[in-house]
Amino acid sequence: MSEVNSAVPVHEQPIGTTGLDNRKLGIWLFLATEVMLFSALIAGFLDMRSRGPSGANHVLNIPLTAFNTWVLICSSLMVALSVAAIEQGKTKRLRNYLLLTLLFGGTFLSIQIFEYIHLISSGELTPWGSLFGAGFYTVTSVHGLHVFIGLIWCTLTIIWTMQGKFSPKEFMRVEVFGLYWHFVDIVWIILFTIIYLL
Amino acid sequence: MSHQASHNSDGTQVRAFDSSSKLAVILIGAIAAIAGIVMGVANPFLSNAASSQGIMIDTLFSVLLGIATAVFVLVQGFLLYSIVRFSRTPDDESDGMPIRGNTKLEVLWTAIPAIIVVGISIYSYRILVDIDRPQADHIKVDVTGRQFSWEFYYPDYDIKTSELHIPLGRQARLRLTSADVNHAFWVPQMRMKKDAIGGKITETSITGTELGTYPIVCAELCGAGHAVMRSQVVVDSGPDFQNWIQSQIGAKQRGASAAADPVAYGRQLVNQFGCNACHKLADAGAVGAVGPSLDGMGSRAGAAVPGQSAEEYVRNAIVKPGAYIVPNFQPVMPSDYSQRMTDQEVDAMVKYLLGQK
Amino acid sequence: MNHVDPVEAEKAVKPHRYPTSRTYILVFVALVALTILEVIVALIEGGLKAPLLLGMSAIKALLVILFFMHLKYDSRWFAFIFFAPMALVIPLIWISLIR
Amino acid sequence: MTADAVVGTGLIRHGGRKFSDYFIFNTDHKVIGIQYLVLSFTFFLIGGVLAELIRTQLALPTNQVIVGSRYNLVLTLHGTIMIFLWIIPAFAGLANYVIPLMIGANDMAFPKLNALAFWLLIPGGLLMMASFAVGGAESGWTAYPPLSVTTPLGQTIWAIALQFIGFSTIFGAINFLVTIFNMRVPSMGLTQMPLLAWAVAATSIIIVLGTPVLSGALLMLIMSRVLGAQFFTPAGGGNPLLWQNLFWFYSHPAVYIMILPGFGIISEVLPAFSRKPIFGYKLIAFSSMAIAIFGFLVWAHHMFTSGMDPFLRVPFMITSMIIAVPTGVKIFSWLGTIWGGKLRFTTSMTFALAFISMFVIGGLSGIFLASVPIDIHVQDTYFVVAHLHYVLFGGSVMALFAGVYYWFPKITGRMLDERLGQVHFWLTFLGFNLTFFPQHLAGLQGMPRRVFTYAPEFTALNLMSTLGSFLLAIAILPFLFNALRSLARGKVAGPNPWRAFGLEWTLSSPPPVHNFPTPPVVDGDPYGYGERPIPGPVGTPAGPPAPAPAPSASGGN
Repeated sequence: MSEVNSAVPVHEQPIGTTGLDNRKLGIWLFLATEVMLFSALIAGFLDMRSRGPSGANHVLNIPLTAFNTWVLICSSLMVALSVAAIEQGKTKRLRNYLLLTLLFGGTFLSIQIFEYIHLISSGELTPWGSLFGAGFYTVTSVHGLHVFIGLIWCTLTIIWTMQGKFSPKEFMRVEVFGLYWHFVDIVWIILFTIIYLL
Repeated sequence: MSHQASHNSDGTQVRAFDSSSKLAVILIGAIAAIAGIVMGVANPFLSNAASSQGIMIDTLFSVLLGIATAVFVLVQGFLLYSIVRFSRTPDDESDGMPIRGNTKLEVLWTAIPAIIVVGISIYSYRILVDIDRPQADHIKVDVTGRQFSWEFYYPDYDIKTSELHIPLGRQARLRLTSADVNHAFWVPQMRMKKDAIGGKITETSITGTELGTYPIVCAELCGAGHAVMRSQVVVDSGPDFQNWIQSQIGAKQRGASAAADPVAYGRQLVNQFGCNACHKLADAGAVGAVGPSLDGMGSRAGAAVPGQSAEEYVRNAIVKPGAYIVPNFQPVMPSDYSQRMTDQEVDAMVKYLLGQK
Repeated sequence: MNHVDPVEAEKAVKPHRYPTSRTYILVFVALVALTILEVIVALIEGGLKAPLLLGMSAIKALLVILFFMHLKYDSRWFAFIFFAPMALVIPLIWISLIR
Repeated sequence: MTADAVVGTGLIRHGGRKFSDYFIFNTDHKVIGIQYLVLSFTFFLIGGVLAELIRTQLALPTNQVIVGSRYNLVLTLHGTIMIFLWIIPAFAGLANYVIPLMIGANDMAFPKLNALAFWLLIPGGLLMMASFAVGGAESGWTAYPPLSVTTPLGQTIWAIALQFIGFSTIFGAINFLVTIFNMRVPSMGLTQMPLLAWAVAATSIIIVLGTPVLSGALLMLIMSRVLGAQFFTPAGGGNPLLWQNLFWFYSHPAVYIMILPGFGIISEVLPAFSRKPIFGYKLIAFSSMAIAIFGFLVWAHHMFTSGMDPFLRVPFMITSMIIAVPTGVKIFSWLGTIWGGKLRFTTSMTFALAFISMFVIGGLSGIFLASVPIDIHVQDTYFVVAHLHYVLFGGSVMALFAGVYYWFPKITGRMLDERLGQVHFWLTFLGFNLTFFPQHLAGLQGMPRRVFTYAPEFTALNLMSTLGSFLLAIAILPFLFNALRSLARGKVAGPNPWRAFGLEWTLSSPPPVHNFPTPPVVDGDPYGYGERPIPGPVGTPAGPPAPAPAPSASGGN
């Protein structure tokens, strides 16, 4: 009975014909779609930026965002360390690193929301007010949404950790989450440069 | 590509090409070549072009049509021949020839099409350069598309019209833009088309080669009235064109000195603002069928909408066309006449229309 | 791409060649240092500013990809999947910048 | 149900055992395939009704059936539904059903993601219908701004619906790629894969790289409509061409998303009914990949008259011309496949042959459109409408029907009636040509597309077209009747009614819930006609071909 109802086919193996893990192959393909999504958004942003007045990004708070970039890099480090931890079978450490990821990610998102509220309520930069604003809010909000989804994913990974689902032999879900999270970090590294610094 | 031995299951040697299929190949090829040449020369799909650019495009079209017809006949010919020749006899359960490929053939039918399309590209490029080439003595026209009418402005003469006039044999350089959404300026008989896009100027040119009147069509979906966004281009002889220019300048001056002859002025406004494109009005020679007829407006305007005087009704119909829609018609009339027309012009138009009994 | 490199497959099955925590921390330090450098470069004006900034952020992105995401240690397939789209990104961004 | 409670999966099931299993979140690729097919076919009927509305209005230039913005709404929804809710998901459904079977897998790589991809179509489809009810999606399926920024509320709902559908196809494509490259039985090398698998892989690559760009563009459109962002509005300094670039960066490759699986199906059907191996396997497989990659370098040929940089038109013209070569290669290879065969004119085969015949016309008119000077004349005219319908109806839909007639016995275990099938085919073929061929002429002679009225001289051509479309509407009835009747009373098919190669034919019809009890062994590509014996049903050794259950009455000739 349980065999019939199980969602896993009888001889399914995560390691497939090419010797790679399905889930890892899947997440990398997903990241390829994300590359294209952000490229389209960045193309739109650059177009808008080149049409608006130069120096439109001077209203942005660079020290605060540089701090925020540091926060996100820290969260990435935590995820990398969490993978190293589970490789050695240290489940508790894995959990702690993931909790720290949650903390750093949450801080990043809070600062971003704070930045939004400040910019919109002061009227310095709005999505409808200028071309730069349109591009800025579209790109950064999609990134923010990705961070938010990452936080949910991280929470799930913590729950799975506490349920004892991971071991040095089987921690693909941690790796897959990590790949997603690092990618979100990379996007921010690029965005910080082309939106805030250039 | 692995070459399997071409043996049938019973061991007899089979060949992909016997003498009758060789004959068929030659026959299909010959028919394809003849059909291609005939179609290319006759080009039955396009009537004569009315512009020098159109003539060049038609030549290119004929060449492509010839090539396309030949390829078409070739493929359909082989398809039909195979269907007839290789259909299974009712009880035959055996398999066909186990041929997996033929490297020579495959190289050939990759290379030949590639050469053909590259050739077409080069030829197309040369035509493209020719049709885009500006002429020294061209006349300039600024074209503005708006929902749902065309406006033509001649910067050299400072006149604005709703109908395009160009002199025979002289290139007209059109600079297009849009006051609202995207439009596309197209004169089918002249084969030329260009989008009119807000915030930027696009350019195209037409050189009339035959006297006559040709429709201008909007080819980019621009809203409810897209289908009826039309005007026309008139190719005049040189003297006729000059006369027309003078009459337009004269009409403009008369308009500036206001209603010396209110009827003539009204008539002029009807044509200047493009009312004639959609409405019928015998007095002004307008035959549009998209909007309600304006004939006899003066005698029925008073009863059209309860509570509105005849004058209020006509004025509203011009400046707020969406407020009341005549039954069986669509709300497609441009709503920006209150901005495009001066108060004076609206007054004159109302007066003129009320005079149509 | 017709057959699977056995070494490649071996790597994928036993992903225990990942870097140690020490490497991660070194990468982290480099990332932070580059960020600080970027902010400093952003303050100065000059023709070199844009290429410098873009170069530094590209290096940062590469560091994360190669070490945090293990692309340096993992199957080449993943690198191919991730970097191949970049070839398409170039015309896309370039086209939208032309007037 | 009790077992479900035990594993704690609630509504999640695997495998279809009873009717209601097809209405829940089921993770079996075969169930999901059928769900896709039925849903997309429903939308085909809806899109068809809209098409008939359009043709009724256009029968005469003075008709007042649907005019103005209502006409624009109908044509927008017709295009969007047919592309995003019929052709793409219908191919996804067919591939979902047969691809795992063809490569010897027991399911897709990610069964739950597979189900999720399908179920995302439900909100997508419902929102699409809601946008129709609300009204406002009146700017064509291309939704060019600024018009699409100023249209009423329905346009926003339309854009959100497309986002859902976009996620659905992206998840589906990732799943297909992982499945095809990683779930093959170990004995099946890449060049022993069925060509449909190559085609679906190429399609999925396009989706993975293209669809996110559409998502990004749609997001900008939604931002513009909801928050007043000025991306595309010239009045605010924005750039209407940005949308066109991003849109066509996805939507031209999307044309190949809609045709490549069709190519794959034809490559399966022709060998089986010609009793010959496919001609030039490697070239066909390679050309699919070439199309997938080259497809991304041609998008601006939709913008030759748009005011893009005039010189840039030239490289785009050349790439657009060159992409015709891999397509032509396929056509020639198919002709090589049937040459010297023992052709059997089953309905599936007739649809496949008609596909070649009709697709050639669409391909050739594509060459005209790729040539910039001719495109200047015919861009945005009925010539384009004719071209795209020859490619998408004469191409994709014909291929889809070839595939449905081919795999229906596998999916349901019962044969479709061949006589009704032939009626369906001939009505479709005649109706299709009567509808769309005259449109070439109308376009060349000056009729723009997306108009509810036209100059009186086009009346004869349009009337012909409308009559043809009524014929097409009638043509679908014998198919519907046939499918429903055969489900209940069709002749029992047996595992391999066509005596075809391919792993799917070694299984019972319909296949067991978990497909292959033991991993099958592959000894060559599935086109070994005339070379090796047809493999017997699973568990039996390959032997002499089983006597064919003759494909019913009028099947042969």
